[in-house]
Amino acid sequence: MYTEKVMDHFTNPRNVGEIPDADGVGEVGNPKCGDIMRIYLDIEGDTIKDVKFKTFGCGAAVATSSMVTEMVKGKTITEALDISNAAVAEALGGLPPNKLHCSNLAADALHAAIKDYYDKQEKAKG
Amino acid sequence: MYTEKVMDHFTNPRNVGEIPDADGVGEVGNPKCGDIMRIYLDIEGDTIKDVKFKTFGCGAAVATSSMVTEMVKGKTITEALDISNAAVAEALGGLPPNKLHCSNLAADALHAAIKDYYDKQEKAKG
Amino acid sequence: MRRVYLDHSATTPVDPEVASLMMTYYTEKYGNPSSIHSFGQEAREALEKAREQVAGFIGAQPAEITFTSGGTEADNLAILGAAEAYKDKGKHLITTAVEHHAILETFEFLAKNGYELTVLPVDEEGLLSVDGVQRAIRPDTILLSVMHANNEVGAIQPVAEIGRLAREKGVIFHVDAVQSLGKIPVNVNDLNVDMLTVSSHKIYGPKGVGALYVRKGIRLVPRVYGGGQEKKRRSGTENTPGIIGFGKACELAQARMADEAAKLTGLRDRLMDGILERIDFVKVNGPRGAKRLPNNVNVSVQYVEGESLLLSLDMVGIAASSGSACTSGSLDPSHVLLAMGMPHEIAHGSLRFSLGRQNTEEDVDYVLEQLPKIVERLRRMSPLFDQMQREAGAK
Amino acid sequence: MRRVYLDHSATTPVDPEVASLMMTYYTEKYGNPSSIHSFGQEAREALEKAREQVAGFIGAQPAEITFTSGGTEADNLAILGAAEAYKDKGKHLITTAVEHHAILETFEFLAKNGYELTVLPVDEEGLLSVDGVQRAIRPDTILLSVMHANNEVGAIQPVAEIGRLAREKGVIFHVDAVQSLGKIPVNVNDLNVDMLTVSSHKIYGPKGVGALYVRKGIRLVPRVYGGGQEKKRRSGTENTPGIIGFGKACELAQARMADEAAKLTGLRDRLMDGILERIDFVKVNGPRGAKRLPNNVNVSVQYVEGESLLLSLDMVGIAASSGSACTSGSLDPSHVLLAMGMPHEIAHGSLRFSLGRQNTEEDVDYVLEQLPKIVERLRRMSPLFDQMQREAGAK
Ligand SMILES: Cc1ncc(COP(=O)(O)O)c(C=O)c1O
Ligand SMILES: Cc1ncc(COP(=O)(O)O)c(C=O)c1O
Repeated sequence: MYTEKVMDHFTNPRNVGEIPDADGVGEVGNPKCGDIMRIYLDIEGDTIKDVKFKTFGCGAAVATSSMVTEMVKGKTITEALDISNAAVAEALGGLPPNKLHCSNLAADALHAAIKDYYDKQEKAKG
Repeated sequence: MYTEKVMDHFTNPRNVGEIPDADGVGEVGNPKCGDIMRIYLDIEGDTIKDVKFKTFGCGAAVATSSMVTEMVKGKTITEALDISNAAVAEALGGLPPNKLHCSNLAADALHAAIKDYYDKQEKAKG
Repeated sequence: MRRVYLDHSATTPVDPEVASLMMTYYTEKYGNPSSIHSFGQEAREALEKAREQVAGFIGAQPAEITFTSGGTEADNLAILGAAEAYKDKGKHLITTAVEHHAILETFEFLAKNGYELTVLPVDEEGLLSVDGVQRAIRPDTILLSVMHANNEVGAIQPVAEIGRLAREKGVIFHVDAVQSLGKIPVNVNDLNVDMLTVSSHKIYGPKGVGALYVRKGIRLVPRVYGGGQEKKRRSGTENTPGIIGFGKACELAQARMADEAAKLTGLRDRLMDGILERIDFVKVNGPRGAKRLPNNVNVSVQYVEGESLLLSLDMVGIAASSGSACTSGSLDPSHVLLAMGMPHEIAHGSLRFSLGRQNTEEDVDYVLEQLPKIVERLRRMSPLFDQMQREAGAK
Repeated sequence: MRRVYLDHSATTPVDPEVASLMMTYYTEKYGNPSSIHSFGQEAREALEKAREQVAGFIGAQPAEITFTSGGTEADNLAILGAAEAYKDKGKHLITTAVEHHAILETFEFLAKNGYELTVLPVDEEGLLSVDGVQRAIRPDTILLSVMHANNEVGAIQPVAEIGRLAREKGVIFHVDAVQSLGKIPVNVNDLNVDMLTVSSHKIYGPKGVGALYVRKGIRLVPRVYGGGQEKKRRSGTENTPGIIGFGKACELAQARMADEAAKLTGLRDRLMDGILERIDFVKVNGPRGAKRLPNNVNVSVQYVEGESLLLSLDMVGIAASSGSACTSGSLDPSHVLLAMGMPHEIAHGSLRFSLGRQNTEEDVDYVLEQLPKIVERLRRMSPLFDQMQREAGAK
């Protein structure tokens, strides 16, 4: 069903946890649908210095969360905004068709966290 | 499918053949239906002294023909008229349901042969 | 790695005795039972013996058994065949919200094609109310279908009482006994049923074989046309090895049922109690005690998702199933759990262990050793668990 | 006693390699392919491999294969499923007089339910005329079904040409290839078909398994509702061991077909010529040479009845079949022989030998030794033979 890479990220998820006082936090999904992903960002200048996640969801949800944190760590925000859900799925060697829509939201969570970061910046400026 | 008795009568049919100048000959069935039975009677006084048959048809048709000749040999005409198709089937230990109507006509052939005998008597008298 | 199969409600291994009997009919006694030669006749005899075995197991006459390709086909034949045969009598149908999809989808097809359908609710244990059935029956009701035991939560319905009611009211009563057969007594007369579905691969027989019991006198319009096999109710060359295997599986189940049920009940309660003891925030789904199938354990593990549980269990060799939407490719979790009033988020974390003939106490203890670790690991990852703890801490 | 099985068109033994593979999936890898644990996934993988094997054998894509419980169900799904899906386009259907009952009865059901049916005649060899098909197609024709090779007389229809015609006219073309598969090349593209039926138990696979090829883009309304297996085309827990066996049987047949066809053709002609040489008043039914299946021998033995022949052959260990009404429980002999213009009385005496993988020259010679004695014995008992001889003598 799942590729080896998916199972690897599910079994040994990278960057599980939270960042206290994170610069940006993004959450997508809802428990009714069986998937919630929350991503925490630690940003210095333009660079994502650290990233952590917490996910409630199926194997694909956990694996995409883990994968997106790996993809984004050390990258600039601009690079991070370029990462799509499809790119995450691809990096995992693909996902079963029925997982492509509902459990493949990790990039959305990442983008939500970046948006949160910007919102906080605005406020701080404001 | 068939009882042992049916198979015995099919494999070793009794009284196959014809009686030249028989006192009575009866035939039922038709080749379109796949069954024809012809019965020959040799009658002395009231008694069936000899009986032979020829049959084109399935296993049940052959076995019932053979069985009816056994049942009737040495019997009086009155006794012979009492033999029904059902009695023949019963004497064979039963027949498959789908054989009960179309291939179980041996008693009819016997009765036709007796009728032929009476007809000939009438004519001889007439 | 240790492999512990705990998904017997999904399917069972074929009993070795059954399998070796089938082999003979695949490779040696392979005749077509419609053939009149001895190859055909030896297959025919074995087929009719199997019909007696199946009939004998459920208290029916052999002539009342129609073999099909499985429980799903039997359910379809019962519902669609009777709805068509009795459409002049009425067009109202009744079933329950917790039926298998083979029943629900079939009724929904009819509901879209000129029939009226009442779907009865269940209580929070998954049980039907006999009163509710009584109230639903109308003068134009022709067919009522209620499962004997639920495949997800193991709830055993009061089928005998419902059957009495249906008979009084002149409504044809169909029962899906796929999950109860071999686990609790199933007798068509005691249960007052007119039609009853059974499936071979749930009782250590082969997949692809089932049967529909149809009480003498009940009419059915066939769904498959052809050579007129199975008394014209179901055309197609008979799957003789499969049917013979099913017959044998019935014979074995009949002989072993009492002992097995006792053993399974013990394992079931050990597993259920053990989980409740070892893991917090766990809810048992379905009734406890005698109203539950002896082999069914179903729990909701809060704050984690079912598929993650299954994958994690599988990685340590344990095979189970879940009512999570993520295991089915649909968006909603199990219609059974929802019908029992369970919130979506809890239904997503449901876990079913269905025990079988081969399972041992060691198997159960292995699950009790592994599952808490898995749940802990997933909860550590879960933003919901997090949140709950924070909220609890804030209080 | 020597046992010679010559009824391979009725059914075949399961190849030992196929059977032993199936055993593994009955007793060890028994998971439900819908389950996400490893028991389920290993079954799923094997199931999809089987789909590739079946698809590969007929030049299709795996996604175009729907597994069913046999040829009969596949025929029903094709005809009823397409008739329903395309009813808004038209209600005219075409088939031939020599189809299997799984096709004919299904079309007749539709003809009684609002569709119009044209049944095409055949010539005295059982062959269809392409011109006749062309003339039958109307603007409101939605579906045309023609068998590839006839199960009784082995006649191979000009399916590729008919397919070309159907495609030109925009008519969906279904082919029943149950008897041709494994004996002559069957390729869905070469034959220009939209749907094609195959059955496992005719090619040394298990009974109770078949498949329908449905070209991508063709719509079908399902006949069985439930769990949504087989891409919602055919619900019901998949018969994985059976399907896996069918896949393996296709692989074996593909590898062996060329050699086997050559061998069978030799045996076929040896048997047919030998019968004609040794027995008077015998007529070959169906075409000779390349238009006949390599394994089919069908003769009418005049003045004797088919069931008597079969029983007598069976008593010396030879299994054959007949188009006699007496073997079917109906009153009319084979509809195929009648459609070929054969008089009833001759059709009753028809005899089919269908050769298979295990048969040898010795088998054929054994039939040639036994059959003349049997015919002689039955003719001695036959009032028709009698009469014929008397009439001949009188001339
Ligand atoms: C209650 C119930 N009904 C029907 C079915 C369908 O039976 P089958 O798997 O034989 O198609 C199942 C099992 O899948 C079931 O649990
Ligand atoms: C031409 C043809 N079509 C369909 C069928 C039916 O297939 P099955 O026996 O798998 O139901 C058969 C064999 O019985 C056949 O010979």
